[in-house]
Amino acid sequence: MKKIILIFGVLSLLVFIRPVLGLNAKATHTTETTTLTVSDNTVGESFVSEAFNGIKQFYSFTGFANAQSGNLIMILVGIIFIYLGIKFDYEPLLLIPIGIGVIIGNIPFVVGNQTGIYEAGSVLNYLYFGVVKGIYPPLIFLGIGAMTDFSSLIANPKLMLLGAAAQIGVFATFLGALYLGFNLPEAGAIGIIGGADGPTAIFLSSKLANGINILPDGTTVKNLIGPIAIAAYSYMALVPVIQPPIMKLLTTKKERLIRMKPPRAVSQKEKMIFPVVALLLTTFISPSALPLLGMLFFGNLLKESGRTERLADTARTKLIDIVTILLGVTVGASTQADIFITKDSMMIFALGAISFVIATMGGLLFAKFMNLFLKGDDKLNPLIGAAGVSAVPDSARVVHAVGLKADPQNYLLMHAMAPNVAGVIGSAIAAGIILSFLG
Amino acid sequence: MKKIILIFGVLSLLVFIRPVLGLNAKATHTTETTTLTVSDNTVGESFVSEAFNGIKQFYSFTGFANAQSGNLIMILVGIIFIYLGIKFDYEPLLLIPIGIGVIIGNIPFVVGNQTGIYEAGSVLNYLYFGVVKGIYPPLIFLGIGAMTDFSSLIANPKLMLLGAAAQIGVFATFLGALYLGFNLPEAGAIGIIGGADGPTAIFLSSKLANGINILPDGTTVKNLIGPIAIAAYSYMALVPVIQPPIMKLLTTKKERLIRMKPPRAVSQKEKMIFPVVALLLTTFISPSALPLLGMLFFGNLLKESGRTERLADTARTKLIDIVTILLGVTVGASTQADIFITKDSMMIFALGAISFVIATMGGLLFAKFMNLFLKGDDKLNPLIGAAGVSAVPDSARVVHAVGLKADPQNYLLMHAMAPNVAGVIGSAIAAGIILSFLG
Amino acid sequence: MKKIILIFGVLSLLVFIRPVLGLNAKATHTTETTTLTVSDNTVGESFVSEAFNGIKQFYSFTGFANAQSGNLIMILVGIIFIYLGIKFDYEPLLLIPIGIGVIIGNIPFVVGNQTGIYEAGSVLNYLYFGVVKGIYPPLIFLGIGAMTDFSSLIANPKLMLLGAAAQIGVFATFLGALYLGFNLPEAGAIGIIGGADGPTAIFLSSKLANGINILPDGTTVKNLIGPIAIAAYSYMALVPVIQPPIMKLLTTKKERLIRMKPPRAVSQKEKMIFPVVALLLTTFISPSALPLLGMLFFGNLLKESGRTERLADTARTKLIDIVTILLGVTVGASTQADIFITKDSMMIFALGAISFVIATMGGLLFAKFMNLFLKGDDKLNPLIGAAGVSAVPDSARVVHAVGLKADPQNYLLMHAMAPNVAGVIGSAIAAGIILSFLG
Amino acid sequence: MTHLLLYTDAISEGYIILITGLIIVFGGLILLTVFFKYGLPIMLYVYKIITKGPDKKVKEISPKVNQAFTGEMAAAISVAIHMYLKEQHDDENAILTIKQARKMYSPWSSKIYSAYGNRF
Amino acid sequence: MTHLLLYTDAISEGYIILITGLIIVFGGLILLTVFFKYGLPIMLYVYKIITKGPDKKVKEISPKVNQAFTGEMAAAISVAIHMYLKEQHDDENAILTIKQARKMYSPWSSKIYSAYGNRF
Amino acid sequence: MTHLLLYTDAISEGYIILITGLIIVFGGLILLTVFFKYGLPIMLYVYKIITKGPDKKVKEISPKVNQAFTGEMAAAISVAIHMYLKEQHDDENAILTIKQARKMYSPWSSKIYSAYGNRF
Ligand code: NA
Ligand code: NA
Ligand code: NA
Repeated sequence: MKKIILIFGVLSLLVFIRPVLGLNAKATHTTETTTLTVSDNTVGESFVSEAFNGIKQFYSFTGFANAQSGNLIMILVGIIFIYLGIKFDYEPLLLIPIGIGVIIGNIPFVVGNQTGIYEAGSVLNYLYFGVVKGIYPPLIFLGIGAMTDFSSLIANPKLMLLGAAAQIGVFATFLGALYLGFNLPEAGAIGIIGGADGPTAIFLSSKLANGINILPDGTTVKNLIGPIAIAAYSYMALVPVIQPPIMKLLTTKKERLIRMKPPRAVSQKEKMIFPVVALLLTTFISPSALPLLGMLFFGNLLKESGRTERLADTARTKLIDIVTILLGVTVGASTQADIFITKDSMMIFALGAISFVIATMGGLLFAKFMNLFLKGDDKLNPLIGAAGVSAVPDSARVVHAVGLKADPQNYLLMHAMAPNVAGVIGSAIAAGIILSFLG
Repeated sequence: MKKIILIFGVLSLLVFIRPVLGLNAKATHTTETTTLTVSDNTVGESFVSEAFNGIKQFYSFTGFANAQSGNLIMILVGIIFIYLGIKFDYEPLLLIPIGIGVIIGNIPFVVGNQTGIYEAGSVLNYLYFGVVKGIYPPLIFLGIGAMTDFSSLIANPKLMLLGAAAQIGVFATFLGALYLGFNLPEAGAIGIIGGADGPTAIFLSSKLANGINILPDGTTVKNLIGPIAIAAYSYMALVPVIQPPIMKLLTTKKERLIRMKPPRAVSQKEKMIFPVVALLLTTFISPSALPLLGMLFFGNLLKESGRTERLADTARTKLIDIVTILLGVTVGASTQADIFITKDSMMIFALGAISFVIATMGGLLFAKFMNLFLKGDDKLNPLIGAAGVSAVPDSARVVHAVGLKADPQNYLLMHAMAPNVAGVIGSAIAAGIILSFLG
Repeated sequence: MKKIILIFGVLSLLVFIRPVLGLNAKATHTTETTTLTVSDNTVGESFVSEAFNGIKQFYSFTGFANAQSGNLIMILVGIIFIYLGIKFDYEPLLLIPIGIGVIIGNIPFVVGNQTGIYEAGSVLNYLYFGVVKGIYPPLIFLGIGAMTDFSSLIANPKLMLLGAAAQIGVFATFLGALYLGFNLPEAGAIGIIGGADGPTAIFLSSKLANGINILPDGTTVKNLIGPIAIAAYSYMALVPVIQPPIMKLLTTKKERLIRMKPPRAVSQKEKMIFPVVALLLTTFISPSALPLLGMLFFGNLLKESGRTERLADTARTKLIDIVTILLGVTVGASTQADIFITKDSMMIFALGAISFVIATMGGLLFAKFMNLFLKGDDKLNPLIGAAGVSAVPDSARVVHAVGLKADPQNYLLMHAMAPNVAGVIGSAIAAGIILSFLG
Repeated sequence: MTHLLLYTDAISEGYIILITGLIIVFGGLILLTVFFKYGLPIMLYVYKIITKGPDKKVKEISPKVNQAFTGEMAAAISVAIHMYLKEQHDDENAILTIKQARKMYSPWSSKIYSAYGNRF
Repeated sequence: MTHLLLYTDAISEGYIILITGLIIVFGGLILLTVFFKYGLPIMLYVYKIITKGPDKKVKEISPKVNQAFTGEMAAAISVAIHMYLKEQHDDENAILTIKQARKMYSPWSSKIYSAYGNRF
Repeated sequence: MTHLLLYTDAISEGYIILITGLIIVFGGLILLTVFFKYGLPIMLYVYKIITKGPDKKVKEISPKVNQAFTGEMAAAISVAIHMYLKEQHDDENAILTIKQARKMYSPWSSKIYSAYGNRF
C-alpha cells in the first residue's frame, strides 16, 4: 500500500516538476522573452524570467496597480464607519455592514472580470438587484412592523401630529436640493433623507434617482441611491450628536421639566384593528407608499393577531437579518469611488445635515404650538417633538436622555415613542406623495 | 455653539418660508389660476389657491378618487379572512397573510406608478414571481416534508388507498369545469382544488392556467392562479364546517363506533428508507410531480436521516415561514378586483365546494368498500376515509372529533393521519398526471 | 340539511359516472379505437379500452418508459451518497442533499414539460441559477466567516504558509488537466478541486467552465460545474480515508511525536482587526476573489465586532442552512445522466483524487522544510501540514487522530486549525488568480 | 409542450383523463403499499444478512417487533395529544400593556434588533 | 410615469409640492388621529352590541379602562427599561481564548454546522 | 474578458500560471504573516498611544500577554474537545414511536406550524 502511494505520488510530482528538469520542449513562446534552452543551468533562469513576466502581468491586475486615491479614501471611510459602529455603538447593525461594503466596493479591480457591483453578471450586482428594484426596503419594513408596538400611538393619537410636523425636514430639503440645481426627481429622492428612515430613503431613491428614468427633457436622472442611503444612515447614526443642542436651544428649562401623564392601557383588540385601519387610511391617501406601508402594517398584524406569532418572529429576526446583511453590504459597495466621489455627493451630505436639523426643529416647534391649545396635565413636554424625525428608537432615547438631564425623575421614553413611530409612517406617506408627483 | 446653530437654523428656514414672504418671483405659472401678487395680503391667498390646485391634482391619485366598488368588496373580503383567521383560528397562518394581501392588492392606485402586483417592476410583482413560476410551492413542500412523520403510513400501508380514493374529488371537479366551459388546462388547474392542498393547487395552476400558455387553437389560457388559490385555502380553512355533516350522512352509528387496533412501532431505518423509496416510486409514475414530491421527500429525509437535523429544522421553521409570508401576501394581492371579480371566479368557488364534498365522499365510501374485504380488528373505522382529502391536519382532527362524539374513548387521530398524508402524496401525483396530459 | 347534502352529492356524482351509464354521446373519437355503443354491456368495455389507451399513452411519459441505464446508475450513486452520509457521517450536511439531488436529477422525464434542471422555466432551473451565477458560494462563505475563529492563525501567523503550500495541489491538477486535453479555463476550474473547498470550486467553475463562455478560437467551454462540484465534495468527504496513509508515508515516527507549544491568547481587538486587514491584503492581491474573500471576512467581522452577533448568528445558522439546502440539491440534480456520464467526468474524478494527494504532500513536505529553519519548541509537527488542504475541519481532525496514534498525549487539533483555515484563504486567492488569468 | 390529446372533444378527453388518472393514482399508491408491506421487510432482511451474517429469519426481522406498544398505550398517547391540541386556545390573551411595554422599545433601528436577537 | 407638473419652473413646482405634501401628510395623520380618538371606540361599541347584546354604554367600553395603570407604574417601567437599555454596554468583553477555543472547532464543514445547530 | 495569455501553447501557459500562481499565493500569505507578526503590534501600540497617552513600550503591548495560558491548559482543552467530538456518535437512536407520535401531528397545515414555532 505504502509503495503504491509512493510511486503514484512521485509520478504525479514528475508532471509537476517537468520544467525544472528541462523537459518543457513543446513550449512555443510568443512573447519577446528570448529563451535560452542551452544548458540545464539556463533553463531554470529562463523559466524564472518567464514566471517573472507572468507576475508582472498579473501585477497589473492587482489592487496595488489599480488603486486610485478615491478608492483609498473610501476604504478609509469604510474603516471609520466600522470603527464608529464598534466603538460608539452607533447603529452597528447598519454601519458595520455598510462599512465593510464600502471597503468591498472600493477594492480596485480591472473592469470586465465581473467583480464590481455595477458590472452585470457579478455576484454583488445580483445582490444589489434588491436595492435597485426597491425590494429590500419593504421586507425591512415587514420586520419592523413585526417588531413595533404601536400602543403609545393608539393611546395618544394626537401625538401623531408631531410625526407629521417633522416631515417639514423632507420638503425643505427637497426645496434646498432644487435650489442647488438638482432636477425634480433627484431633489425628491434627496429630500427623503430628512425622513430619517433608511429603508424609505433607499426605496424612494431607487424609484426616482436610479440612473435609469428619463426626464421629459430627455436627460437621464443620476444614480444617487448610494449617496442618499449613506447620508441617511450616517445622520441616523449621529442623531445622539445632532439633536441635543437643537433641543436645548429651542426649549426653555421650564418646558423641559413638564411631566406628561402616563398613557392609558390599550386592549389587544385595538392593537389588532390598528394595522388594518392604518393600512387602509394611509394607503388610500398615498397609494404609492403601498409597498412600504403595506408591509409595515402586514408585519404588525402578524405580531398582534396572536395567531401568527411564528411568522412575526421569523419576519423580525431571521428575515430582517438576512435582508439587513444584503442591503448593508450592497449599499456600502455601491459607493465605488469613481461613481461616488462627486460634487453631488458632497451636496447631498450637506443637505442631509440641514434636513435633520430642520426636521428636529419642526417637531419641537410644533409641540410648543400644540401646547398653546392644551391645558393642565394634557400639556406636552416639547422635547418629544424631536422624536418625530423617526430614526427609531434613537431619537426617542435622545429625548429621554435630555429629559433626564433636566429632571432625573422625568421618564419621557414611552411618550417619545409615539411621535417616533408616527414619524416613520409620516415619512412613508411623504415618500408616496413625492413618488406620485414625480415618479 | 448655540449661536451657530441658531443662525444656521434660521437661514435654513428662510429658504423654506420664502413664498410666504412673497419672494417667489421666478414662478411662471402655466395653470389657469390667475395669480394675484399685488399685496402681502394676497400673496398668501394666491399661494393657498395654488396649493389647493396641487391637492386637487393629488386627490386624483388617491385611493378615494380611484376606488371602485369591486375594490371595496374585496377589501371587505380581506377583512373577513383576517377575522375568520383570528376569531375562529381557521388556518390563521394562511388566512391572515392572504387577507392582508387581498387588502393590499385592492388599494386603488393609478396605473403606471409601479404599484400594482400585475405591473412589471413593482415590488409586489417581483415577489409574485415565486407564485407565477411555481417556485414557492416546492419550498413549502420541503418544509412540510421536514415536519411530517410518515410512521402511521409505514405502519399501515393499506391506508394509502384512502388517500387515492379521495382524488376522485380532483378528477370529478376537472370534469365539472369542462362541463362549465373551461378549456382543458384551465379545468385541470381548477380540478386540483379537490386535492385540498394549497401549494399543489398553486403549483399546478401556475403551470396550466397562468395567462401565458397558448392552446393549439390559438387562444391564451386565463390566469386563474388567484381564484384557484383562494378557493383552495378558503375551503381548507372551512374543512371543520364542510366535512362533519357528510361524514354523519354516509356512515352508520355502528360504523363510527369501530375501534381500530393501534399501529405498530416503526423503526428509524424504515423511516429513513421511506422518503427515498417513495420519491423513486411516485416520481417514476408521475415525473411531472417531481418538484413537489422531490422536495417533499427531500425534506422528510433531512428530518429522518438523523444527521441533518439542522437543515430540517431550518426547512420547517424559518424557510417555510418566509415562503409562507411571501406566498400568502402575493396570492392575496393577486385578487385585484378588476382581474378577480369575474364569473369564472364564481364558478371556481362553486366547483371548489363540490370538489371537497366529492373528495370526502370518495374517501368515506372507499373505506366502507375496503371493510368488505377486512375482518375482525383489521376493519377500518370508515370515518378515517374522510381524512384522505388531505387539508392536513385539519381533516384528521375533524375525524378525531366526529369519532369522539360517537364514542368518547375512541381516539382516531393517529389512524386518520395515514390517509391524511397519503392524500397529499395522492394529490401531488394527480397534479403530475394532469400536467403530463395537459401541460 | 342532511337531505340537501344527499341530493347535492348524488347530483354531483351523476356527472361523474355518466360514461358508465352510457350517456357519453357527444364524444367524437379521433383515435383508431372502434367504439361499440350498442348495448349497456359493451359501453363499459369500450370505455375500458379507451382508458387503457390513455394509460398506455401516459405510460410513455412515466419514468419506467424513459429510464436509461445512465439514470439508474446515477440513482444508485445518489443512494450511495446518502448511505455514506448517514452510515459513516461523512459530511452528511452535504452528501445527503447532494445524494437526494442526484436522485431527483435522474428521475427520467419527457423533455419539454419543464421538469429537468437544464430546462428553462423549471423550478429546479430557477434554483440552479444561484449555482450557475456563482451566488450561493459567497453566501456560504459569509456563514463560514461568521462561524470561524481565526485566533489560531493570528496567534501563529507563520502557519499560514502551510495553507499556501497546499495550493500546489490546485496548480498541479490544473497542469494535469491541460495534459489530458482540457482547454485552459476548463483546466483552471478542474484544478480548484485541489483546493478542497466546495464553494470555491463551484464559484470558479461557474465562472470558467459554465458551458456559456466562448474561447478565442470560437469553441464554447464545457459545462463542468456538476462533475467538479461532485468530485470536490466527494473527496472532501473521503479525507479521513485519503490522508492518513500519505501522512504516515511522508513522516517519521520521531516527527509525528513532536509536541508544539500552545498558541498564545489573542485579544478581541486583534480579532476585530483581522478580518478588515485580511480582506484588504488578500483582495488587493487577488481582486477576482473578492466575492468569496469579501463575504468570508464580512461574516467574520459580524462575528467578532461584538455588536452584530444577531446578524452573525443568522448568517451562520438559517442563512447558510437555506443556501446549503438549495446548493446541495441543485448541484446533485445537475448530474443528469445524459450530461454527467462522460469521459470528462471520469477524468475529473481521477484528477481530483490526484489533487488531494498532491495537496496533502505539499503541506506535509513544506512543514518539514520549515522545520529546517525552526529551533527548539518552535518546531512544527509536520502532520499539521496536511491540514493545509482545507476540507475544514475534517483534515484538522485527521491530523489530530493520526497524532494521537503516535502519542496519545499529543493534541494537535488547535495547531492544525491554523493551516486549515489558511488553506481556505489560500484556495480562494488561487481561485482569484486563475480567474484573472483565464476568466 | 407535448399534449396527450386523444380526442378533439374536451369532455370525452376529460373522461379519459378521469379514468386514467384515477387508475394511475391508485396504481401508484398500491405500488407503495405493496413495497412497504412486502418489499421493505425483505430488503431489511437482506441488509441484515449482508452486514451481520445470516442468523435471522425474515419473520423475526419483520418490522412488527414492538408488540409491547399496545392499544392502551396508543390510547393514552392519543388522549395526551388531544389534550395538548385543545389547550392551545385561550382566546384574546389579556396581556397587560406593561408586558408589551417592554417589547415596545424595540423598533426600527439596528441597535434594537439585538433585544430580540437575544431572546431567540 | 404620470407627472403632476403644475409649473414648468422646478422651484415653483417645488414650493407647491412642499405645501401640498405637508398638508397631505398632516391630513393623513389627522385622519388617523380622529379615527383612533373617536371612530375606534364607536366601532368597538358596535361590535360589542352585535356580539353580546346592547347592555353597555359607549363610555363604558371606551378603551380608557385600565385606570389602575397609573403614573407611578409607568415611571417604574420607564426606569426598568432605562436600566435595561443601559446595561447592554460592557465594551470589549475580555473573553478568554479558552472560551473561544470551544467554538473554534466549528468552521467550514457540514459536520460542524451541527455544533451551532444545537446551540440555537 | 481580458486574458493574460503569454503563450499560444496551453501547456507552457499552464506552467507559467503554475509558477506565477504559487508565488502569488505564497506572497499573499507571507504578507498576511508579516502584518500580523509585526504590523499589528505596532498598530495597536500607536492606537494605545493616541487614546491613552504614551505610557507603554511596544514590547509591553505586544499581544503575547496571556502567558498564564500554558501548555497544560491547552492540553486540557484539547482533551475536552476531543471527548466532545467523539461522543456525538450514538448511531441509530432507538426512539420509540411514542416520542415521534407527539411530533406526528404537525404537518402541512398552518395551525400546526405553531407547534414547531414554540419549540424553537
Ligand atoms: Na421620519
Ligand atoms: Na389531497
Ligand atoms: Na484549500
